[in-house]
Amino acid sequence: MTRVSRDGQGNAALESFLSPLVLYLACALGAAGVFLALPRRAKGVQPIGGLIAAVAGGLAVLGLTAANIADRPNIYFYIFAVVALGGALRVITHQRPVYAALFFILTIIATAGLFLLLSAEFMAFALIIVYAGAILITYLFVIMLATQAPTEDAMEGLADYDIEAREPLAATVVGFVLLAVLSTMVFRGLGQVTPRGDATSGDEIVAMMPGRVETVLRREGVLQSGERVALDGETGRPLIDVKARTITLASGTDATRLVPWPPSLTARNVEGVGLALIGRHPGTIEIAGVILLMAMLGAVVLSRKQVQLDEAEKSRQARTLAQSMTANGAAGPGAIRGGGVA
Amino acid sequence: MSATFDPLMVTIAQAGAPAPMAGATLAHYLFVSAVMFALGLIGFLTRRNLIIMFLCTELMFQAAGIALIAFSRFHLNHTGETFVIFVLTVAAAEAAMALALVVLLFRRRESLDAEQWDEMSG
Amino acid sequence: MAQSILILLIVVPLAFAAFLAWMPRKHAPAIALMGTSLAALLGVYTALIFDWNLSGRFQLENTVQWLPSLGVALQVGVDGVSLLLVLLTLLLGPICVLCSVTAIRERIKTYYGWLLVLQAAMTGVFVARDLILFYVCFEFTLVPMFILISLYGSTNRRRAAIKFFLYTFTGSIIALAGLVYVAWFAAGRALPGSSGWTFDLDILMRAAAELPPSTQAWVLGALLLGFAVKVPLFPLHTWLPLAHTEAPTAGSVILAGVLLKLGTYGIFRLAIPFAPAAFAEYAPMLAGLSIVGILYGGLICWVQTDVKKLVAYSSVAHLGFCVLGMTAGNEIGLTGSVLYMINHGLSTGALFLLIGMIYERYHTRDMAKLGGLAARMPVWSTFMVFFVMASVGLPGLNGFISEVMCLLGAFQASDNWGSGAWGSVADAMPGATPGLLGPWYAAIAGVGMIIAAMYLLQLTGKVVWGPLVEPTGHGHGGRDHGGHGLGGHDSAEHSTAAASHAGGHGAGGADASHTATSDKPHLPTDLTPREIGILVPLAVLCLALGLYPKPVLYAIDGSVAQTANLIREAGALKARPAGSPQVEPAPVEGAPAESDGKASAMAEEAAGSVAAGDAVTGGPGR
Amino acid sequence: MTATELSTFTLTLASLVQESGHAAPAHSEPAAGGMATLLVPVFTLLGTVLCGLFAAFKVKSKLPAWTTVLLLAASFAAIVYTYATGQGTTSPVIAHGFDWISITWGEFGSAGHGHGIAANFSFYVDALTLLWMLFVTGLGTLIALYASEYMSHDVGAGYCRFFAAFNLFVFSMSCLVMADNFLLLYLGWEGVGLCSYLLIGYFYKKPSAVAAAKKAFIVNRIGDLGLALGVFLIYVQFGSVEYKAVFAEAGRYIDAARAGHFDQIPWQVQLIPLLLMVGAFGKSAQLPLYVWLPDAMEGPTPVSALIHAATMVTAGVYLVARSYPLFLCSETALPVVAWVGTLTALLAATIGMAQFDIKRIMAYSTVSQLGYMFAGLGVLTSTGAAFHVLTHAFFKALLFLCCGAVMHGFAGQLDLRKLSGVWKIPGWKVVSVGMLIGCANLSGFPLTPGFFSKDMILAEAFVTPGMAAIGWLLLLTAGLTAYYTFRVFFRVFVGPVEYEPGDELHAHDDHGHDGHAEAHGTVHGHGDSHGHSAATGNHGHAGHFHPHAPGWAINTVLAILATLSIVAAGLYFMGDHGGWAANMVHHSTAALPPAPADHAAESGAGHAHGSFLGMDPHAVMYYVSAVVGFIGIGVAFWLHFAGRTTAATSRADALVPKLGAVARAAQHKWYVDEIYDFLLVKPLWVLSHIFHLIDALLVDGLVDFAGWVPRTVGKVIRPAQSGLLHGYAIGMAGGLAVLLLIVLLAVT
Repeated sequence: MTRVSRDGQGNAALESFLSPLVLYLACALGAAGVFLALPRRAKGVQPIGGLIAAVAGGLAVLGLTAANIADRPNIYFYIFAVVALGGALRVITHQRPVYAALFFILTIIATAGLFLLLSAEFMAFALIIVYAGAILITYLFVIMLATQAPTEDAMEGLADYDIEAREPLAATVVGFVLLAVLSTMVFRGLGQVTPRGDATSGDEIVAMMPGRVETVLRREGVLQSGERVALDGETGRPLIDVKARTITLASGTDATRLVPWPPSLTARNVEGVGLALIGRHPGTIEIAGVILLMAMLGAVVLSRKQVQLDEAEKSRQARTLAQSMTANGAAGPGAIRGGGVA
Repeated sequence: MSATFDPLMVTIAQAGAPAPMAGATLAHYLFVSAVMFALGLIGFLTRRNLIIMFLCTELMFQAAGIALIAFSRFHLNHTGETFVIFVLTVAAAEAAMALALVVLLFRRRESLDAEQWDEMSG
Repeated sequence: MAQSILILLIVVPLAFAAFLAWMPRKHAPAIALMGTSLAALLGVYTALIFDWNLSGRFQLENTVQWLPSLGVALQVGVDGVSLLLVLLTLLLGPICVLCSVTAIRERIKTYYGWLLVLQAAMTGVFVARDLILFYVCFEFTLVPMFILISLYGSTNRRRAAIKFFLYTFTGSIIALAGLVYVAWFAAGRALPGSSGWTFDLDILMRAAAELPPSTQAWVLGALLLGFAVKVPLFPLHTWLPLAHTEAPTAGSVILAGVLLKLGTYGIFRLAIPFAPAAFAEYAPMLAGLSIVGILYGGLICWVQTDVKKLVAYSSVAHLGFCVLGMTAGNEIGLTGSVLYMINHGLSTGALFLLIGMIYERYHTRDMAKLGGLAARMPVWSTFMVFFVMASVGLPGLNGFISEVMCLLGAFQASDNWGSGAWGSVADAMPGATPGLLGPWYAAIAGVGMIIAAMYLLQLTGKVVWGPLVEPTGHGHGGRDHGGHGLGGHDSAEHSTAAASHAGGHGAGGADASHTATSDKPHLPTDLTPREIGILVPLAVLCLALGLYPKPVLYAIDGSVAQTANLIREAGALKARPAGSPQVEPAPVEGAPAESDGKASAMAEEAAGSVAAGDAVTGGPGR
Repeated sequence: MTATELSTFTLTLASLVQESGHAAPAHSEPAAGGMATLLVPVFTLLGTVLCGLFAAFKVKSKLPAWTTVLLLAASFAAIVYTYATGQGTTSPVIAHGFDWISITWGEFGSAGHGHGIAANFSFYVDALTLLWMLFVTGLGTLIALYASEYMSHDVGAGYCRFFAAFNLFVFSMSCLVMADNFLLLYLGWEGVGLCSYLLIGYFYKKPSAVAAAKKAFIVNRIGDLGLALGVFLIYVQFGSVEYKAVFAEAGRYIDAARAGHFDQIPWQVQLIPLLLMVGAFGKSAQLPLYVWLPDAMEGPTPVSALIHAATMVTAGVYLVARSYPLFLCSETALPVVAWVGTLTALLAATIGMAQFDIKRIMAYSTVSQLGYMFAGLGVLTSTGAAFHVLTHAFFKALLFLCCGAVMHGFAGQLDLRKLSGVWKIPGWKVVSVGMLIGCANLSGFPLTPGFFSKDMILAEAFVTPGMAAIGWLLLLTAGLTAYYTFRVFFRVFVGPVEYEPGDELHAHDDHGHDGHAEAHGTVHGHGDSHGHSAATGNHGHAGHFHPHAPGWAINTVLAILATLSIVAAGLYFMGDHGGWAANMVHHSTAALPPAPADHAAESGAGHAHGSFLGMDPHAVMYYVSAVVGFIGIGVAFWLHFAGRTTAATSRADALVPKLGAVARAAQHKWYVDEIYDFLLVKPLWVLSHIFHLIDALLVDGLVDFAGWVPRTVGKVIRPAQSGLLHGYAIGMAGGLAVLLLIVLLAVT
């Protein structure tokens, strides 16, 4: 599939995470599995494919864990990952769109779990609310709206285009080559990446919130009545030193004292996201707002538009019409027009 | 992330006081992300139902989201999360627009088959 | 005013074009006429404030910064040569508007608007002192011309327009490569007086002098490819007859009068100064091509049956003389060449006008269907013979001086060209001007003078003289009844008939046929005062230039002497390598892609039938 | 001519030049003067403009004619004034009009010999100029007067057109003759060509007239190219095109020619006259390029008289005479001129003998006589040539005008088989006498001016060594000339009275003003089927058709010309050294050794002197040529007058079949037109069509091919764009994968 890189360092990085052999073997296996699992008319192949794919996924993930047993993630990671990927597999393999959508919800929820594992609580719940709550419901609506009336010859009321995958081999090959290449690159590069922040870097926001600091200190019993977090004379900022982990308290007019950072005083995820969003990336919010507005307008415009049959459809229908007319003894469009007059 | 495996943890969240995350842990998440992306891609390429194709794009969004959040956690900042919000927004907008279009298209051809639409054929 | 007069010359037509777009369509011709006339008046004013004693120097210069970081500026200025060409352009402006009044009856706002834009672009080319401005205007002439041809031409107009556009566009893209290379080279040199990129022609010329000879050859090749298509030089000429034939009258006039001159002007203004040594080296080859064009084009004219095509091919031959004079590289040849640009614009422009007048009356350009019009249209015939003679190069009219100077320039051998047998002219006789070519060039090209007489007299012999032939359905009962005994009375009889005709009596068949073939206003048999009015200025100028060319000669002598010196110095500096590579311009053209109208037409039909079907069924699928 | 002959000729030429004393009279800077000559172009241009205005205002009277006559008379007066006041008669003067093509460049410029070119609208007035201008304007006036009546049927637009062109012609001719530089000469040269074109094509409804006009212009253009190239070479060699500078420069080479050292003269300089000659041959209808002149008779007769007999066609002679110093510098030029002239004279005479159209006979005689003039120039008697030009102008104009009068009166009849006894018809005396005088002149009847001028040439041909063959040929031609000239006279003007009006093609010339049109209509109904049985039919016609005798204007003009054609003989005895013409030539650039007769006397029949059968040519040529002329006239009398009873036949008819193919060929003008058509026109026509095909198929085909290629390529690869979302998506993803793979492999 892909050649193992000759670069020692990159190779080493790759080896340190996962044996290339395992990776590529898993990819090949996964490709075969997914290929088999994709929707097809033949019954019974899909479960086998799913199984193979699962084995391949397990092989890769376990290989990954085995190589880094010290840094293995939480058990929940495995649970959520299996659920998420399994759901994803079903999304793409299930022949019924409704079920695909439901499996997608499963994937979303599992992903939200992963987010929780990554201490992104806000994002996890936002994901569930937005995706599972809103977007997927829309999808379900549309699926309901846009399902053909079942005809007799159709398989279990399924549309033609849902029954069979299109060019499954090419797609899986492309997909898994991409996966292999991407993983290789990710693993190679990961050895050189170092974390930017440290454990305290999230606490910066706390320094901007003297009221919250006072509440925590009061709960801890450090803050005495009459005391407040001291403010800098010049800038007016609260004298909270995140790095030195000290807080200056002022009582009365000028008496100040230094207290250590209480352990329970930590920034919450929501606070962090809020600060990052507003403080660092205000443009993102603006753009997101504009996009949403546009989407709303677009949706309104689109849904208001009267649907016209397009030319091809018109001609198709005209043909059918003409055929039926010729069958009745009239000939050609002139006859149609004549009929129109009549 | 704590180095010890504690199955009795009350909360599944590893939040609290976030400790630095190891590169190898990150690798797990990224791999999951990559696999999900690949699955989404394969789905997009193989399924002919317009709605499922859009679902597959959503899958790819999710994959990107996982990677972003994992990196966010790894670097101990919130930039990645911020961008996931952005991704969410785009996904929502896309869903609104795309689904509206799908409905329109469906009404024209009475079909959700993507292969019905080949006007750009040369 | 004086400082920005040149910019004003560009802006005025544009402003009027915009104004025209706002006004109701019935006023369009009047506004266009006002615009072009105002521009022409400004042109006269320019000529008045221009210091003709220093005609070799660029004057009335003005610079408007445009993109200073890239060195692009709207830089304008004129010397004698440019100003004369600007004046020619401005003169043809009102004439083109006037000649279209009756010919163009549909979409007139579009027509006159683009006509004005075209004039602005052409003026821009001649006044530009900045490469970018030059090129932008040079290319922008294509758009209005394309529209004029493709919307207002005759039957085959789309093909002609697309071919014209693609052909000349391909050429000028290659020219752009050469021009940009020179600019890049100059930017790399960063000569004193320039900082980084600049497109100032003066600076570029000075910088280009340092181009190594081999590079010069490439630059010359690129530039010539672009300009030669426009001229057009022999193998690159095939767009011209087609475009001329299909274009409306005003389009043909502008095409012949000005657009072709853009090519020769480009060679004179850019190709020679940018690559003088290469020009000196390849001049014989270029001259060879132009001579082939002269003879070949002339002979093709001889067997044409389409009047307009004949004149179009004659342009190929005539411009051959122009390029020949330029390749001579000496003062006389260059002077002749520049004069030729102006003269050809006057005489051939007038010929196209005359043919347009005939076309408007008879709706044919076929020489087999027209003949002996002298009996029917004496005034038209007089002008026709006059301009044909100007075109033939009759001494006393404008064509002669330029033609003879081109040939005389070509006749004079250089010292280093392999014609030593003819003697080193410069040493022997101080009066002569050594050039790049030799006597044989002039002798062979001179045969073109004979051929010119052959085909142009063929034209007059068929159309003007001879027994009266008119297309069926025109004139007073088909074939003339003269020639048998009553012949001698014909002219008098017809002139009275024409008068009564114009007076509104209407001669039965003629009237009926006119209304039957078109709803255009009925034109009298002979020329109207309007038509005479647009021909007279051209005729007067032809005569004036033929009899007293001295002011014009002195207006261009400075520039010409500079260019000739440039060539001479460059030619003297370089060592002549043997077996130098050939820069033969290859024919490049993107043939027009016929839009596949069939399918859409079918679809429309189907849709139509569906619409009809809707009426029957109450709308299917709804 | 053998090489030795050539060298002897050359030597003689050299010695003659040496003896002449002032080989290049233009050495000194000519003074300004002769300003009156500038009035000629002014008057004539004014005439053109006025006639144009008359046309524009639809004047329907003879106003254009009177205006023209008046202005031409004024022009003539201006020339006469110039001559009478002696301006230019002894040394040239220059009348500067205005700067025409005059420019110098940059720092190279300096007066005269600058780095530039000067060709001004200035007149170089010397004796040669005046000689020519006198008869050009004089004859112009007379013929305009004649035309006022002749063209009267066309009063109106055509009348104006005719006189406008007429004026323009005189303008051009004056530029040609009086120019002080070769470019202005060229202006006149082409200008007269244009007027010739316009006037030949005057009856533009006749396709033959249009074709003839076109032919004249194009053949002349061929000559003009030679002239132009000659002028170019002059400019290159002498650095100027002005006579004063050119002849001054040429003077340098005269010295070498004087010594007989032609090898010292650059061959380029020797080439100049050969090129100029081509122009001269074209304009003066000499051998390769004579074919246009007979056809030019399609024009109105006054035009034939003025342009195609008297003035324009002598322009070639003038050119050679004017640039005689250049011709003297060339070893080969003058012999070539002499031989071409002689052969043309002979050829045209043979054709003239076999024609039946009297105007064409006159045309061929013109060609023949022009050949004489060139022969005269070639054998070094520019005086003889100039004198012959002068006398020929008078008598040939007279002849043509007489023919024109006949044509005018007989409804365009020109066939000598259909006219007879005109003399006896009332009112035709003047015409007949004029014709007789003209014929006598042309055939060299003793004591007529034509006799003297022809003698000068003949005698000099025998005098000049190496040229005896030319002399004999010219003598033969003289006999032939006498024959065909009097053939016309005997057939048309004497004998039984018989006539038949012309066919409809010549109707333009005659009809209209006095009600002949109706009569004409009936005549024309008979058509051409008369054939040779016309004799009886003729009488029938005579009942309907009355030839109208010429009016006062024509008669006056004929009378004046007839008088001149006799009186001009006096010029031969005027002054010393060979008469007035010699005197005039002597003071011009055409100057040569004194007139041959005197030269013989002076130099005492010098060393290299030729002879005529051992006798002094100058002495015996009078008698010899007279005898030859009488023989010709006698033969004509015997064959065409004696015993002739009908117009159509004569004794000669019996003779023609015996001559067989020769006669037939001569009648068909030796098939020269056909040969030209086959050798030049047809191939060129075919070539043009081939070029046209090449242009459409190959040149344009390549272009279209260049456009076809991308279109086809696009068409071929178009299906690759399936239009399906999946196709694009898979391409995108696969492309991304491949790209990443490449990056991966390339980085490592």
